[in-house]
Amino acid sequence: MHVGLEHYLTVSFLLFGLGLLGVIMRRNLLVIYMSLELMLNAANLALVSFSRFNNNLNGQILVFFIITVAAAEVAVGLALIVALYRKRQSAHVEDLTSMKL
Amino acid sequence: MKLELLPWLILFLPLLAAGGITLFTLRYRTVSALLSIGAIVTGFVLSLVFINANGWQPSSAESIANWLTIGGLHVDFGLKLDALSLMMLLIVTGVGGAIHIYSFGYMHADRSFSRFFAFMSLFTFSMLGIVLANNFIELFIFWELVGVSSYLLIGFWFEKPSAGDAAKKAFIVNRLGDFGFLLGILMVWGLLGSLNFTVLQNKLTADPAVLGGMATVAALLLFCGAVGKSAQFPLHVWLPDAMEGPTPVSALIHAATMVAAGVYMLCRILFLLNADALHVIAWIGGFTALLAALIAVQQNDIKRILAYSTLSQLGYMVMSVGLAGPTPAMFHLTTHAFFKALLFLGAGSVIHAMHDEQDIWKMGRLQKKMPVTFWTFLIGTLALSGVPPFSGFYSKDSILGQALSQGNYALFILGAAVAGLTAFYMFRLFYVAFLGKPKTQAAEHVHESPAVMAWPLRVLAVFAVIGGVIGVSQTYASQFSPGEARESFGQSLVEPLTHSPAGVLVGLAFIAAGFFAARALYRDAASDPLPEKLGGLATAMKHKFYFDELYEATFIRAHDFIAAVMDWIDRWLVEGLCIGLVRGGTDLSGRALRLVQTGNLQTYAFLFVLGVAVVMYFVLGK
Amino acid sequence: MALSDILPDILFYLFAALTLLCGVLVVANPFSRNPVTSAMFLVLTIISMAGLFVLLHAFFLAAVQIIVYAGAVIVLFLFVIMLLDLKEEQRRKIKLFGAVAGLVSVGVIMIISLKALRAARPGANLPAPQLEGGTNALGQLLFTQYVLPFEVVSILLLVAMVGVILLSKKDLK
Amino acid sequence: MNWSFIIFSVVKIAIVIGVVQGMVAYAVLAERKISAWIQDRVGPNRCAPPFVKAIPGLGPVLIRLGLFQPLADGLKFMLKEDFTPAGVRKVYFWLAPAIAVIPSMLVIAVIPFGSQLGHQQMVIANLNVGILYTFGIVSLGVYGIVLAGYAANSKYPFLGGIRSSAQMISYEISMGMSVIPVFLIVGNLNLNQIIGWQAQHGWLALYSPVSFIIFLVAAFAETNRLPFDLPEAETELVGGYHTEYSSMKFALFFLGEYSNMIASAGMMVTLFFGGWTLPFWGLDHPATTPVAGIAHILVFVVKMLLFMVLFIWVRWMFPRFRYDQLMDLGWRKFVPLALVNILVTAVVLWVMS
Repeated sequence: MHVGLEHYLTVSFLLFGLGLLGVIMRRNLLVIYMSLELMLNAANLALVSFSRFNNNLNGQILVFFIITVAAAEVAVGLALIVALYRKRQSAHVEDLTSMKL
Repeated sequence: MKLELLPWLILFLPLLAAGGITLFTLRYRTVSALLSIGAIVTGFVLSLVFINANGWQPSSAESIANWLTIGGLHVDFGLKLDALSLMMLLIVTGVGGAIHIYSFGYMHADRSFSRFFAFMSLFTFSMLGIVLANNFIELFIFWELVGVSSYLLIGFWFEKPSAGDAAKKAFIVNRLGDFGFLLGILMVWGLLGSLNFTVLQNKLTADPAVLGGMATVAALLLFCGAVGKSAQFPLHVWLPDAMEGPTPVSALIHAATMVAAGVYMLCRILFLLNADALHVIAWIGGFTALLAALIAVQQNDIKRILAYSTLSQLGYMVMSVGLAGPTPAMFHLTTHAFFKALLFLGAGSVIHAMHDEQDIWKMGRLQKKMPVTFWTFLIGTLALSGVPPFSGFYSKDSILGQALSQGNYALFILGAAVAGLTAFYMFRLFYVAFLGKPKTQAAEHVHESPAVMAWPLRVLAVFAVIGGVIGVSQTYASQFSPGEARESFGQSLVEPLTHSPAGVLVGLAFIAAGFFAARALYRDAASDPLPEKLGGLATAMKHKFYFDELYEATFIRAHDFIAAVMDWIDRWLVEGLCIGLVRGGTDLSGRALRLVQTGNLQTYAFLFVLGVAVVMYFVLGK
Repeated sequence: MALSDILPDILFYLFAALTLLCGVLVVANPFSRNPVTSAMFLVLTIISMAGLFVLLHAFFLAAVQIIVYAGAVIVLFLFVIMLLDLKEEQRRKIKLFGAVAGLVSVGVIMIISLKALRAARPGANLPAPQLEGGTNALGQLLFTQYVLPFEVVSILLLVAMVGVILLSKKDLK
Repeated sequence: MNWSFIIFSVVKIAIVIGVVQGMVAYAVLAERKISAWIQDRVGPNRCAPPFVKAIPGLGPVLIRLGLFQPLADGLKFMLKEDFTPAGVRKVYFWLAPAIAVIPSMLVIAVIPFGSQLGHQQMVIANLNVGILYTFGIVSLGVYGIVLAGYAANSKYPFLGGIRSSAQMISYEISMGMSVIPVFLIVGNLNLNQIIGWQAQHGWLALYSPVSFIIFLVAAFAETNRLPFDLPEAETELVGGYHTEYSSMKFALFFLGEYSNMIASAGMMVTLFFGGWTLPFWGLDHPATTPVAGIAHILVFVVKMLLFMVLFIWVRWMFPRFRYDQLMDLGWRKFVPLALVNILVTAVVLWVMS
């Protein structure tokens, strides 16, 4: 059987699941961030494969925008983490519970 | 030129002044005072300009702006402009203006000078609102505003416990009357479907029986408001206590304007009052007049004597309204405003000179030291006593004439007797305080008050003399009984004699009796000889017939008991059972839900994902 | 000639396996908790994803993927990791609750989506793909139909830049 | 796509890597010789394997030229003790040199080093997005340095690594933007097409000199060569990110640096100086005979060697920049300049079309 849309989508889903697992399981903020990137990439892969198999470039345009926004998001997020680290001396989710009552 | 904007300007200028003083100029005493005085004097001038341009019955009688509409209830914010309101406008701004100017001198040493003028302006605004209101809702709102500002002014020296108590008493007693008033308003609205005076009047003119059986009840409920505001029996107790406020306040609120609101309101809604109601009103007025006059005889505080005389005169006015005579009532109201303001300001001048001494038995022989005060106070006394040709003579006589013409001889005799008592207590006051020997050191070293206080006295004195013959009565008559021929000056000078000579003669006889009795008893008295002669009656008079004590023992006790029961119900049944259960439930569930908020990002992510999974299951997975 | 037929499939399985393996090593590396390791495996994931993009004929995106993600984003990650010196953190263990919660949620989501995929059978009746995501085609689309989003994204980048500079200053003035 | 394609590709890759390695070795020699010449010294002149001296006439000349020095250097690197300091992060310490070398090798894959020989295109991968591939690979080069700095677990290498990677990322931007006018003019990203366009219209360095200058300077920065060798400023950071390395691992960094030089020289030749073409002797169109094919390869190599000499010459002629000056130049001078260049080029093209 030839490789088709389903195969790519399966890979995308699995990658998404891995990212999700990292977000929920890992406790280092930076690793959580990387896991988020994984999830974004999984979405990118799904979009590109849709684009390819539907003969429509709009999906790729969307991926282009996602990559751009992801870059901006990472820059801001990392700056926040650094600022947070300066204040708390920790980059660990379980130390960031000051919103708790 | 119609100058339609002028009434609005007159109404809102004092509010602007009050707001401006409160917001910006509290620190600048003189500026504040000038703002306030400027607002009211400008209002007076503008009123004159408006009347000059449009006459007493402006063609555009009402100017209206829609205020709010709730279902079938349309409330306008409108101004009613006719002879009644325009004349009141002049009185409020004119007499009020004189009092404002006088206050500039009287209050000069006070720490809260600016605050005083802010309150005065607010009060003026409220009073003008009552005068100009063209519907019940508007009237009621300004009515309450008057209550609030009178509370503020009576309690102006709030650091004195007695002033605070007096303010609260005035406010609460007024609330009792207002409760009835509001019920009356609602009843009128429920029965007639409108609150606009003009509309109501047209409806009643078209069909006098439209109110049906409720007419008397509605009228009496509305009268309740007047009872409270104009301090009629049985709600008269607040007015004498309200003398705790500064003297200009007494002059402004309790002589010239606020208490007049009740009478004014009765005249405004005269068309709603039927014969039964009028009967009740007349007798309550007459009884109040007699009661207050009796109490005044045995008071020693100069301001309290004047306060009870005010009560008595208000009783007169209400009685006149009850005798279907709005014109005499308003006439007396106007002249009374002149001479009572004059008397209060004179009293204030004396008190000021005596360094806040108010007991008349500590004064004496003031005519040399304070000539302006002496002579103007004398004029005020003569006018109040109804000595011809002073203004009080004409107005009081027109009321007695009204009683005669209605054939109500009982009330006529009562009125005449009260007139005699009035002359008695006023000359008692005059003899003791101004003549005779100085009774204390302080009385020997008094000085005349400054010009800023003396000039309002002079101006008011002039009006107290000529107030009866300058056409005030005719102006009111043009409103209430149109078609009567206008009289010339000469005619109006001798009008009482031509109109009801019997009344004049009887009235003058009583007044003369009162005067001579006072002269005989108090000419050189060092202490009051009356208690020995009257015994128990005098003690009762001195204690105001024990009304306060009576209320204390009955109403306040009963109120305390009801309050205690309600408190128990509120605390244990409402609060404890109903609210407690709800609150406890909320609290408990809140505490339970709080456990969900762990503050841990990943718990949230986990729950979030589970939620997404549920949604996805319903969208995709089925 | 058989080679050119099956080569794309072989490459797909290769890259897919590499992507997933490296993805696993990013989030759950059994040998190391070190974030630098995660970052390096993320680079590998990205690169193999770029390979998948090439297989999908999205050449431009493959290049952009490498330039932006591998060349900039993850270098930034490395910088931050190194600057923060996370020695202490890397020793902390994963909590049991975290592991269970993660596995449960991922399992649920995966089951549902794979089931949905199975049910939908996409691509069964799609036409044969002919599209190439070259620079020309993407550029045409980007500067005509999507020119407004493009400009908006550029403004977003500018805003992000300003925000990051402000955030990373030691003391704001 | 068939088996012959794969076989030929493997052969091409092997040859190119071999040639590049050799060029690296002799680039080092050239560097030493040229520096000696500039400093009025002799340079390596006595390295002699056994029996070479015995070759009559030619032998002493070869020895004086130092042609065997690279061999000796290589031997030395391999035989030296491979010292691993205590406290390094072992995995990355081993990985970093390899990662440093690989990208520079990969870049060469898309550079057309000749027209064709027989039916074989003289390029390993003829990609439509060739230049994007190049930038992607170049951007990976930074990992070797970052990891080297991190792995050493020591202050100086760490600071050197951070500095170097920041520098490389910064200059990547101006480098990438500097070549955009070239694509605007040519209208294609394929490097072969670019060369073809230049064969017809003339070298792009003449059309877009600003692009060339920016690219040249950025290439110096990308390869961490003087005057931009801040990461290894001896006075401040001792040896930069490779302070703790020795023996073959150090040699790999060295290899990476010179491979990078070769790759950038190749890119510059391809983008701005017509690649394997020459405007004379009919060398401006793809070869039809093996002789012409070999001539094209030679033309390319000669052009590249000229750039190598330029690299070396600049190294010994210019002083080092200060770090803030370096960043200032990159961000505040070159980036705006490149932007203006793009704009001007676009406007000119628009007016002319």
